[in-house]
Amino acid sequence: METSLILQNVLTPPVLFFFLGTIAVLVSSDLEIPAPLPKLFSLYLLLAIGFKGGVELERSGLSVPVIAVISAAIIMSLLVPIICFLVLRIKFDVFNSAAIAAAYGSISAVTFLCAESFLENQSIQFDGFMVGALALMESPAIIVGLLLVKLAGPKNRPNSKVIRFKAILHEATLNGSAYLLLGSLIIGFLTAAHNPAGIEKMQPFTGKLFYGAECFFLLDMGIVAAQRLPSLRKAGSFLIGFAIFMPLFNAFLGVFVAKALELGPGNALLFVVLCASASYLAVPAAMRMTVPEAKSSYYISTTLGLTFPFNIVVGIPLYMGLVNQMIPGAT
Amino acid sequence: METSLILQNVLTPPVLFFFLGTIAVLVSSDLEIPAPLPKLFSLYLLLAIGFKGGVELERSGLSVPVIAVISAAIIMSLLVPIICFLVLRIKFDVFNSAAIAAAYGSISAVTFLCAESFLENQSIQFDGFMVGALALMESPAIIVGLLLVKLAGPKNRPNSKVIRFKAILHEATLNGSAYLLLGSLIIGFLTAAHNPAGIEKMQPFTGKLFYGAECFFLLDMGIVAAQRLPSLRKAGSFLIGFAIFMPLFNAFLGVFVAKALELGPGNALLFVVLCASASYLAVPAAMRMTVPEAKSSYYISTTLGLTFPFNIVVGIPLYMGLVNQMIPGAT
Amino acid sequence: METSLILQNVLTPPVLFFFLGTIAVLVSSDLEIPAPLPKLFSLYLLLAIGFKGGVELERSGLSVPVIAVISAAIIMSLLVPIICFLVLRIKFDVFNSAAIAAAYGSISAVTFLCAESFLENQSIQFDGFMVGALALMESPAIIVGLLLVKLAGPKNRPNSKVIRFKAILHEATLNGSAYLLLGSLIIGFLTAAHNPAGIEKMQPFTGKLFYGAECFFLLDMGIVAAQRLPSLRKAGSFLIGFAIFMPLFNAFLGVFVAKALELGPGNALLFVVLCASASYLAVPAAMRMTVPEAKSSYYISTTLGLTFPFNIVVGIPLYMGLVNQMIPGAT
Amino acid sequence: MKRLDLIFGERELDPMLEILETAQVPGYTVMKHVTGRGPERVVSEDMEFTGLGANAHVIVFCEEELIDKLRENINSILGYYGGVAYVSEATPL
Amino acid sequence: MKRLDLIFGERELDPMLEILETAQVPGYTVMKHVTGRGPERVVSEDMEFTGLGANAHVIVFCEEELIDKLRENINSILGYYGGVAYVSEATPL
Amino acid sequence: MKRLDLIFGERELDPMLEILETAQVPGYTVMKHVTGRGPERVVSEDMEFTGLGANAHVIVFCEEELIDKLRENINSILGYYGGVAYVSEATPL
Ligand SMILES: Nc1ncnc2c1ncn2[C@@H]1O[C@H](COP(=O)(O)O)[C@@H](O)[C@H]1O
Ligand SMILES: Nc1ncnc2c1ncn2[C@@H]1O[C@H](COP(=O)(O)O)[C@@H](O)[C@H]1O
Ligand SMILES: Nc1ncnc2c1ncn2[C@@H]1O[C@H](COP(=O)(O)O)[C@@H](O)[C@H]1O
Ligand code: NA
Ligand code: NA
Ligand code: NA
Repeated sequence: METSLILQNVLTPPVLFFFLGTIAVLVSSDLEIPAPLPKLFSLYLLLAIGFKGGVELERSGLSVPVIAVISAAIIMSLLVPIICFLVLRIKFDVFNSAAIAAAYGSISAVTFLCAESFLENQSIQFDGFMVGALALMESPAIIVGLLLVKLAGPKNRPNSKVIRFKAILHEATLNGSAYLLLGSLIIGFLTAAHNPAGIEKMQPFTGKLFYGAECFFLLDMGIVAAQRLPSLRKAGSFLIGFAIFMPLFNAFLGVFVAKALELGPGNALLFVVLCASASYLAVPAAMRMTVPEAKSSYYISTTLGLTFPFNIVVGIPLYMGLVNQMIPGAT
Repeated sequence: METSLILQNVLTPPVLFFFLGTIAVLVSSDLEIPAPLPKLFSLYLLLAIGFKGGVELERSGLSVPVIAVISAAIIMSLLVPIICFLVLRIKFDVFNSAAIAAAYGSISAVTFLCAESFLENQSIQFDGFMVGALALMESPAIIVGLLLVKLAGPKNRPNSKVIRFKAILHEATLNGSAYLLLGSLIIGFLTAAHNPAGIEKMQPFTGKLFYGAECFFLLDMGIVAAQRLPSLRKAGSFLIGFAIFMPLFNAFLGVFVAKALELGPGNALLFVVLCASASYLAVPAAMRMTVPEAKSSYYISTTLGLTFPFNIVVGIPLYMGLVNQMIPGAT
Repeated sequence: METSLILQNVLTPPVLFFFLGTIAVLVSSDLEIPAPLPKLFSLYLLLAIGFKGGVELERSGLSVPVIAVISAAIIMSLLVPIICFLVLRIKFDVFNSAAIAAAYGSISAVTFLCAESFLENQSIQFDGFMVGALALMESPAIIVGLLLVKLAGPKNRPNSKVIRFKAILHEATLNGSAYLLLGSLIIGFLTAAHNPAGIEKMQPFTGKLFYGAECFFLLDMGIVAAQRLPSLRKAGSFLIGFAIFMPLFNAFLGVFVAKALELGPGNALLFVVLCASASYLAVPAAMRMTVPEAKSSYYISTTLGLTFPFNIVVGIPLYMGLVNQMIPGAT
Repeated sequence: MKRLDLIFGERELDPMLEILETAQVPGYTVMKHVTGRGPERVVSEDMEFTGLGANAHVIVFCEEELIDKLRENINSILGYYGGVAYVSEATPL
Repeated sequence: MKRLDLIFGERELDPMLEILETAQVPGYTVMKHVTGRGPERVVSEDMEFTGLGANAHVIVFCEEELIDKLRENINSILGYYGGVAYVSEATPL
Repeated sequence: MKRLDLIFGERELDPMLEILETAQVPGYTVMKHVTGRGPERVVSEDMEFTGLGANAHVIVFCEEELIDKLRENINSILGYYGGVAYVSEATPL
């Protein structure tokens, strides 16, 4: 059944455009989407996801189950990096292990919205408040990553004076992408509460346009992911294995938590995807600044070059199959 | 009542996104919208405002009241800079006074469209032909500003040979933003007259998308405005006071004219906002070229750093209150 | 009758925005659309044209008449450059003749979509599968151009080692614009076949937005075309004549073929426009790389500075008149 | 050979290039969207969308005598609108 | 006069400019969106949309003694985060 | 140390960087979206969206002997496609 789900997933415009980008690099077409156009789409998607999530959050209200899911998500973003760190230490030093671990504890908004598109495509219902979890999983993972460096790293790190805890916290909570996502969520919430007509008027921009913009952005992501492949090969087979098996493991963890939380299949999938996805926006920015000892090509090429494609192409349908098996009454 | 109007205004997506941008700078988040993306939105908004205005102008026809309003607007754009100049001369030299004065005689298209959004939000009717006034208020203010320099400035200005009157006129009428606004207005007019089906087909782009694009642009404007604050502080308290009280004074002037013209409350508000707003596109471009003796940080930081935020956050609802009180039968 | 068609064509938003851009340059307004914004619209249009074409192609199926049209189009893209080459050799060397000839054998996607807009405006029916022809006419023209250099050019070209046939084929088939157009076409086809709901969700982006984005892009094209005029004048009157009469001649050729294929008036016009238009994306890229001996200002200024404006302003309605006369039952 | 680096407001680009063309420089290179700070003004990235424009950085490789021909006209523009111009040594590869 | 060329990660731009301001340089010019390769990392164009950021190229024209004042602080940043700094001769036009 | 400035068509960037890599330069910096005029062609901003592409400006700081190793290959590309290459002195900060 998973095979059919995978096929159904692959034959949707977002995934097809992702492939189009990937193949462009592999056959060395000169197709390129010059900077800062990817940034435009990236900002747009964060704004739209946040806004829509905020509207839904206001509609569902901050009820006990909503708070429970969000809290569980935050706990996962604290737990996952610690597990990843222990695995990574087998092969890597403290700096690289912590930086990669933080990326896997955090999330990828685009993976999340691919999962939403997948659910819509399958006509499976899910709740908009899951975006609240998305918005709150970036910062904790970053903080755990930096604490791991502090605790496990060499005591007198050269130049470590440069890193003050305040700067870490600042970077963790106020980096551009986390800030825009959370801010748009709050704006969506306030608009839904006080100016419902405003939602209607935002709809063509944040709603209707979304799917197409997602496709355009995934075209670029396909290019970018494929460009990471050479440095991924250099990074070695341990990291390649990690970039595929760790998401699977995190997805397993996520399914158990989702089951414990009694989430419906749609929300369960989104929860699992949050656990299984890895950050290529907020975390690399924070790690570059606070742990420059780590090789940026490691954490960028694993998250963007392998885990991201894996998740959006086969991961999401695979996790759906998992959810269907583990959560009774899902199908 | 104004307080409730202000609150209603603040809790709309455009103003909230403006705040999101402002706060990003204040908490030093690294959120940024790299060039030339703001230019994309700025061009888009001018094109869409102009096109829609032209369509409305064709529908309402160039009747006597329409011509009266537009003429009154042009007269205001000649009068306001002279008043501003006299006030500014208390503290500033001729060059800076003239440059700032020209900015306040001219208009801000984004403030205008925030006023339109406000009216739509309040379900108050207004006419699209007001955009005609918007399009024709930029050039006169620039010309007055430059005449003030010629008349009040030192007789033998060094290098003044560089400034020929033809160049001034050219800059005043053909600068990119004025040209695009007026050109799109004419295109809208012609399309409405000869190809009504074309309007329908433009609608998703110039109509539906507009509100969301406005929000995105205001996010950037919030960032830009907040970045102007340090140089505003350096500019001193006289200029800070000017940037708030002058719009209020100009708004008062505008209300009287609107009353004399017997405008309805919606059109009256738009007229007032045209008087009270200040330019940060066309005028700075012209002043930079023709009056380089003026400090650009003065006219940019006042218009963009203070008058613009003041107008879109508290000014518009305040002026609405004023209109409601002064114009009988408004509410 | 053609005059009225021309007037009807001129008074549509896309053509009016094209004029607005052209006039901006002629009156030296400083209106500009900075890079990479034109690239954004260019990528968007290719993606949207391709996607919609693919959807239509799937709907109509790869029937015999469809294959016949597409084959005829490919043959025209092989034949036209040879004729152009012979004409150009009167005045130019082999390199320049081949490069310009290749451009005229290939197509301009924007001219094609202006023709589609024209047909929609005239309520004349046409088939989406014509995009298939569009997508397949770029590569053959490039290959013919390069073969002409090989065959007619000096036997021991200096540095000619640099040009390998593989590189030519690569450039001809995998240049960014051809790749994106064809790729999006395939994606549209696959989506229509396997995920019809996906088409619905793409519609606001690839469908609704299209007309407005086309107008914005044509504003830029107007600027770019007008900027080419000085170098066009330098290029001399032979090339100026060529840039207008060659498309007319190719259009004539095209009408005969369309008649032979028994195309309806809509499809016939599109076929003619494919023959009459010249490339300014794929072909210049390929020629710059493989025939650097040719002056790029020649092939860019003729295609972009003259043939393109000629086609979208008077060419399309003229060709429509031609089709109406030549193809029985067309009106 | 000499290398001339000019940095000034984007809006003065056209007259500056005209000066270069009039003096018949063999070529020039232009980088736009440049920001910076001089003795007078801060030019930041958001200047680009306001009417002020960012800076342009122009590089000219040319013979020493051309530099002398250019000096007066360039300094007249820079003196009025702001900006800097520096000359250094350069050898063709 | 000297010309100082600094090339380093865009994300270190603010502290770098602070160093320049503190030393009271007469001005500086910034080019962003620069890519490249150094001994450690490849910086490609798509870094811009990920959190990593591209490089910045900063040019400072100033007196020799200012260069000496700047050396230590600049090298401390470059040593930690990567990047290069080179000095050459330049004469005002 | 030497500073090498290369300015040429963006579309030749990949082969040019390959030449630099083969010669094992310690690093390089790339600025794209550069325009200009040379003896042959005007490269304007709108070239970027047509297939022609704008120019790239590449800077390499390296030892003198590397410059000698690079000369022939670079000049072969520049000779065929156009562009300029200049060398000047530079001292690490
Ligand atoms: N000493 C300097 N070093 C490098 N760039 C400078 C220097 N002074 C001025 N600039 C550049 O020249 C531009 C215009 O300077 P200004 O003279 O303030 O109008 C600034 O924005 C800087 O980009
Ligand atoms: N030898 C060099 N020549 C020119 N640019 C260099 C050189 N080495 C490093 N860079 C630039 O400095 C940036 C940072 O280098 P790094 O972090 O030291 O690897 C690179 O991305 C290049 O843009
Ligand atoms: N003398 C020069 N000084 C500065 N840049 C130049 C010069 N000559 C050529 N260039 C640059 O090199 C590019 C290619 O030149 P070309 O040799 O005409 O193909 C031009 O577009 C300019 O950017
Ligand atoms: Na995760
Ligand atoms: Na005003
Ligand atoms: Na053709």
